[in-house]
Amino acid sequence: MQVDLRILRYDPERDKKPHWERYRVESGPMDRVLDLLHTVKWEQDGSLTFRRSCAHGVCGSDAMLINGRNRLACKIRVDQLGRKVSVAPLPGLPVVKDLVVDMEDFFAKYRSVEPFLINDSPAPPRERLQSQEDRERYDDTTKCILCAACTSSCPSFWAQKSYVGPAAIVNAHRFIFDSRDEGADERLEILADADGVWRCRTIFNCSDACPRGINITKAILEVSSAIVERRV
Amino acid sequence: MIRVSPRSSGRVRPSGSGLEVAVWYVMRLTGVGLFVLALAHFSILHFVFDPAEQTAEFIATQRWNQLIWRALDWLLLMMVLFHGFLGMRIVVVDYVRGGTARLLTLSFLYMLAVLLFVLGTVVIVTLPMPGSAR
Amino acid sequence: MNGAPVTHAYQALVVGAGGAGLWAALELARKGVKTAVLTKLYPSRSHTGAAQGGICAALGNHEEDHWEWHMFDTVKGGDYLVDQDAAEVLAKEAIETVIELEHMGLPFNRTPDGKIDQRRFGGHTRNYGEAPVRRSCFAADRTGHMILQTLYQQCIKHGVRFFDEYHVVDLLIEGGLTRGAVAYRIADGELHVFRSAAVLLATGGYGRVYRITSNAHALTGDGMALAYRRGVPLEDMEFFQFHPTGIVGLGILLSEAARGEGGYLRNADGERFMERYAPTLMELAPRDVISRSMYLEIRQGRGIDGGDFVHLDLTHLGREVIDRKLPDITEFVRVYQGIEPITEQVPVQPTAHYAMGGVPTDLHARVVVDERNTVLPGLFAAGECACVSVHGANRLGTNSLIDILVFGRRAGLEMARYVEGNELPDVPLTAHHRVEDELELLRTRRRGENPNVIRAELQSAMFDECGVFRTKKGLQHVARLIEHLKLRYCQARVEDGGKVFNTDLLDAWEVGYLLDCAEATVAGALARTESRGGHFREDYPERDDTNWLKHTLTYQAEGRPFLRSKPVTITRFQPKPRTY
Amino acid sequence: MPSAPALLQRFPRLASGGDAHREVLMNVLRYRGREGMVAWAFHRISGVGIFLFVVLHVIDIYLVGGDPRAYNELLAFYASVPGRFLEVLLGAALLYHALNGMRIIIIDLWPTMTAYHRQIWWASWVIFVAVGVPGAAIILRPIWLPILRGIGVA
Ligand SMILES: Cc1cc2nc3c(=O)[nH]c(=O)nc-3n(C[C@H](O)[C@H](O)[C@H](O)COP(=O)(O)OP(=O)(O)OC[C@H]3O[C@@H](n4cnc5c(N)ncnc54)[C@H](O)[C@@H]3O)c2cc1C
Ligand code: HEM
Ligand code: SF4
Ligand code: F3S
Ligand code: FES
Repeated sequence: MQVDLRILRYDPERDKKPHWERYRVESGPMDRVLDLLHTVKWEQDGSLTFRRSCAHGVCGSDAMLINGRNRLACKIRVDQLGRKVSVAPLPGLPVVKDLVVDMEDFFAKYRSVEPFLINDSPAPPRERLQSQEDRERYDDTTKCILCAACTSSCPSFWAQKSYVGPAAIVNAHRFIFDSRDEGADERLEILADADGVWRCRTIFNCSDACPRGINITKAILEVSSAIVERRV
Repeated sequence: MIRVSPRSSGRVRPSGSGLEVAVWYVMRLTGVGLFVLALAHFSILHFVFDPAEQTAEFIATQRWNQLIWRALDWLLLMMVLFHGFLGMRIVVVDYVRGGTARLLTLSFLYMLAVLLFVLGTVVIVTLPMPGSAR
Repeated sequence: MNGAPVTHAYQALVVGAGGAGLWAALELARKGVKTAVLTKLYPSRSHTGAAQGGICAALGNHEEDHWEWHMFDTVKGGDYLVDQDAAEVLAKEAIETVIELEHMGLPFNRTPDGKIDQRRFGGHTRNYGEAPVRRSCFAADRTGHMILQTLYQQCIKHGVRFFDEYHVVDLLIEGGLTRGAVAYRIADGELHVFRSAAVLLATGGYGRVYRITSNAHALTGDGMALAYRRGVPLEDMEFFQFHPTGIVGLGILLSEAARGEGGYLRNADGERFMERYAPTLMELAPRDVISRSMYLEIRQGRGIDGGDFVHLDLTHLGREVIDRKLPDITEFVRVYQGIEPITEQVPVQPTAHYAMGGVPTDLHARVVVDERNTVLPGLFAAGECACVSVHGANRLGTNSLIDILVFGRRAGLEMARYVEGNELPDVPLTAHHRVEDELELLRTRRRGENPNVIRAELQSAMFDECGVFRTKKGLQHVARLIEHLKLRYCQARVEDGGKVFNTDLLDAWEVGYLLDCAEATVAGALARTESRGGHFREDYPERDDTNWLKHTLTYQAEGRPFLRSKPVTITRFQPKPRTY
Repeated sequence: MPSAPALLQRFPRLASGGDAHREVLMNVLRYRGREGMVAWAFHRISGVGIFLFVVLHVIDIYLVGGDPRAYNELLAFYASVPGRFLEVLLGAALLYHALNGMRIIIIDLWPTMTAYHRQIWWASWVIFVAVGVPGAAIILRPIWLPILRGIGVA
């Protein structure tokens, strides 16, 4: 199948502004958008720039705006999109080159919520026990691959770049609701900030975009409920 | 603003405040209140009565003929003021950039809120009840 | 062109932020050593995150288990080419390592009484081969993801200094001493020289030399090639594991966990053909055995629809097991094949998966450069890019994750000890010139061949001639081709002449690594005239312990490979025929 | 209407990140958000709309006491045909905002409902139509009633 592929390109060393380029690409029946990008890069224009590594949706490198929605290029098949495919960098993040965006601030926000187990009591000689129900409690939010599809799809984030964003909240949630963790208070305090959970307007773009199918909005609301319960 | 820890340092100290929790809560409480009051208000004024009937005299003599109506409308006013202005604050903070511009807009907004509070309260309190001596 | 580079000084340098690199960095940070981690991807994108099935340790949470049994399975699984002192360390330290992972917060699945859950995995047995045992600790089918996340989180907690998206392009080894590394900052194309007393290579595997592979695009054998170019030998490179269940055409892995949970392999006749090849363990036989059996079925015309694949059958497991224990891989099947595994059988094909070989090290992850295990001071290696050798001729499932962690930790501890007693070495101001010139040429040469073509040719030839089955003729053909491709590579050019985020340049640069790794692999495979584990020579189908119970070491001299060998350490288990 | 990406292509300047406001606007227009995003956009627009009316409305009620004649003049406009259409619009905004506001509150209090937010959204539209259409009919009665009478139906 011939695909009409349009890519929003920008090379800071040459272009003043981002601009769309068109490519005609032959696509196989099970091809993914990543395959189209590779075809262009390897056969038509080597300067096309994008991140990718695992090629099967587990490393989070290639989140981008595809036909108007954030998705992983390696996880969306061309036949799910039709003959016209448009690809642009993740919205709301500074573009470095072509489809590559600057992730520094995104990871800084991740680090700001203390995304690590806090448990200062002495560890037992064997594993800490955890019931299957307690383990299930935070299962959903352990799946995050830090691809930024969620944060960069959030209209609140577009408007307020200081918003900590859904990805960071997801990763805070993963620890707040882990029965082994003792740092929930600290994290809830951080997320009670004006740029914390309150910026969420339950828009659900994040949940719709998450390639891991995490119910992000639910996680955010569970965190805000926890803050409210603590405060009121 | 959430303080972002330096590139790879460990824990950051929390800098949260209770204000946003309160705002969030008030938005929801007044939201529920408004669901009843505002919808009722709109229904009364459009379905029970027709706008054409509601002259100044009508309001003075019929709609506000009992204390309870005035009290309810004042409650509605308070809810709307809190809800509406906190809501607008959200919108302004989202879209008005720059410290000064935002400060000015918000100040204007809060002054408007006070003005509306005064106007609304004055009219509800001072409009003579029917039958009361002028 | 050669300007002054940006220089940094760190006591220790970790190249690679997968499981091996991260645990080493964590250990160094705990010891207060000033450490930098260089990684060409963000740490959370490392391929450790793709590991699905599990990590083994003889915890015995479900049934009796002992580290000796684990050690035996490892040795036998590796077709007795395993260094048994290393296997002993692995099996013993596996237990404390997994417990520590749990203490760090890793969200393992749990047994009803709250302990770490364990499942069966290929080649892991009770009482020296009697029957499968539940030894693989897991977190659904995303164990590697959880390991990577947990270690990255701990590194953040301990303030480890990361240099994300810095591509290491050269090692500084001079006068028999390691002095640091040169890295290319991807964001702006600037070269950075890192001076350091101790350098750890933890750059993962090189599966991308094969056309069909479960490995990430980033797995191009960087660490191995860099060491190889600097005179360090590569050990046992001819042993490359093909995983039986890759998605047809794409190579995306469907974890052995699918069979650990009870999945079957069926041929065109619907027969569970493993009955004929491994009557005891059936689908849970080691991977080399299953991959070969699949190809034998295919050759005998029992591939599905006459094609080169067979079926993985999960339909009898039921929705509950599939959705709860194998959620990710069933999603892969749905997304990438458009098949519903609860009701339909899944077409699978062997996929290039894991490098048993790599940079030779001793038990403390120190790189050794000859058959007498002479240490190269300051250079360390751990993870898939290293060869300790715990996997011998064939790695058992779940043994890699435990390998990268056990030896990643040992590397960190040993590096901390090493930098204590050693000054920061000097680095000449011109240290980066060689690699800078090469990169410049590749970037600015006026005309030349597209390196992507070279890579594609290499990958196809390797898959066809140096894959599951090998012959002298085929190997000679690839060896000649590689020589030829190397010449062409010297004349290649990239299209993107820019400095900012030039992935065109780096992809091309990685083709150079692949060529070196392929060269060593083929050299070893040609020399080894026997069949053992992952290396199967059709012209020498038997294992030959008299001549070949030894490791190969491949060196590069004047651009060509040459071989030496090194004895295998045997302690507890004498070589025996390997049946399952 | 041309799709947002097509617009971007025609006016490349829109796509550039130079101006923060334009960028926010373009993201909102360009992103093909689903029910949740549409719900939010309507909620915000209706909220601001109602807010503007409330400002006007408090002032006009003040006039009941302050300047009844001015109030009555304004009322004449409210009761006029264009005025009634605006009231329908106001009612629609209020009804939508109220229903969607309740949707948000329900989800807030009971995060499990996030899994069904689309269903709640469509349900709220059912209520919107069921309540809104008769409501609009009542408000617009002075417009259609004379017509019906004119053709002799009523
Ligand atoms: C699909 C799949 C499933 C697997 N499942 C299992 C399993 O269930 N159980 C098991 O035990 N094993 C499994 N394995 C094997 C195991 O996951 C890997 O062998 C192991 O994760 C390798 O870890 P590592 O730390 O050595 O390297 P990796 O995790 O691959 O990390 C390599 C690191 O090096 C960096 N790097 C590379 N080159 C450079 C350079 N030039 N400059 C700077 N940085 C560089 C990369 O950025 C990356 O951070 C699986 C492997 C695959 C492919
Ligand atoms: C009728 C019942 C009403 C309900 C149930 C309701 C509910 C809500 C809720 C829950 C929110 C918060 C949305 C969020 O946090 O994402 C909100 C926001 C808002 N409301 Fe209301 N509201 C009602 C009436 C009103 C009225 C009468 C006004 C006008 C004065 C108003 C103006 C606003 C504004 C401006 C916002 C902010 C919009 C935004 O954040 O995008 N609402 N409403
Ligand atoms: S929550 Fe989902 S969308 Fe967001 S970063 Fe994690 S995986 Fe990506
Ligand atoms: S899109 Fe944004 S507003 Fe909330 S629900 Fe998701 S974070
Ligand atoms: S390349 Fe790893 S997620 Fe797409």
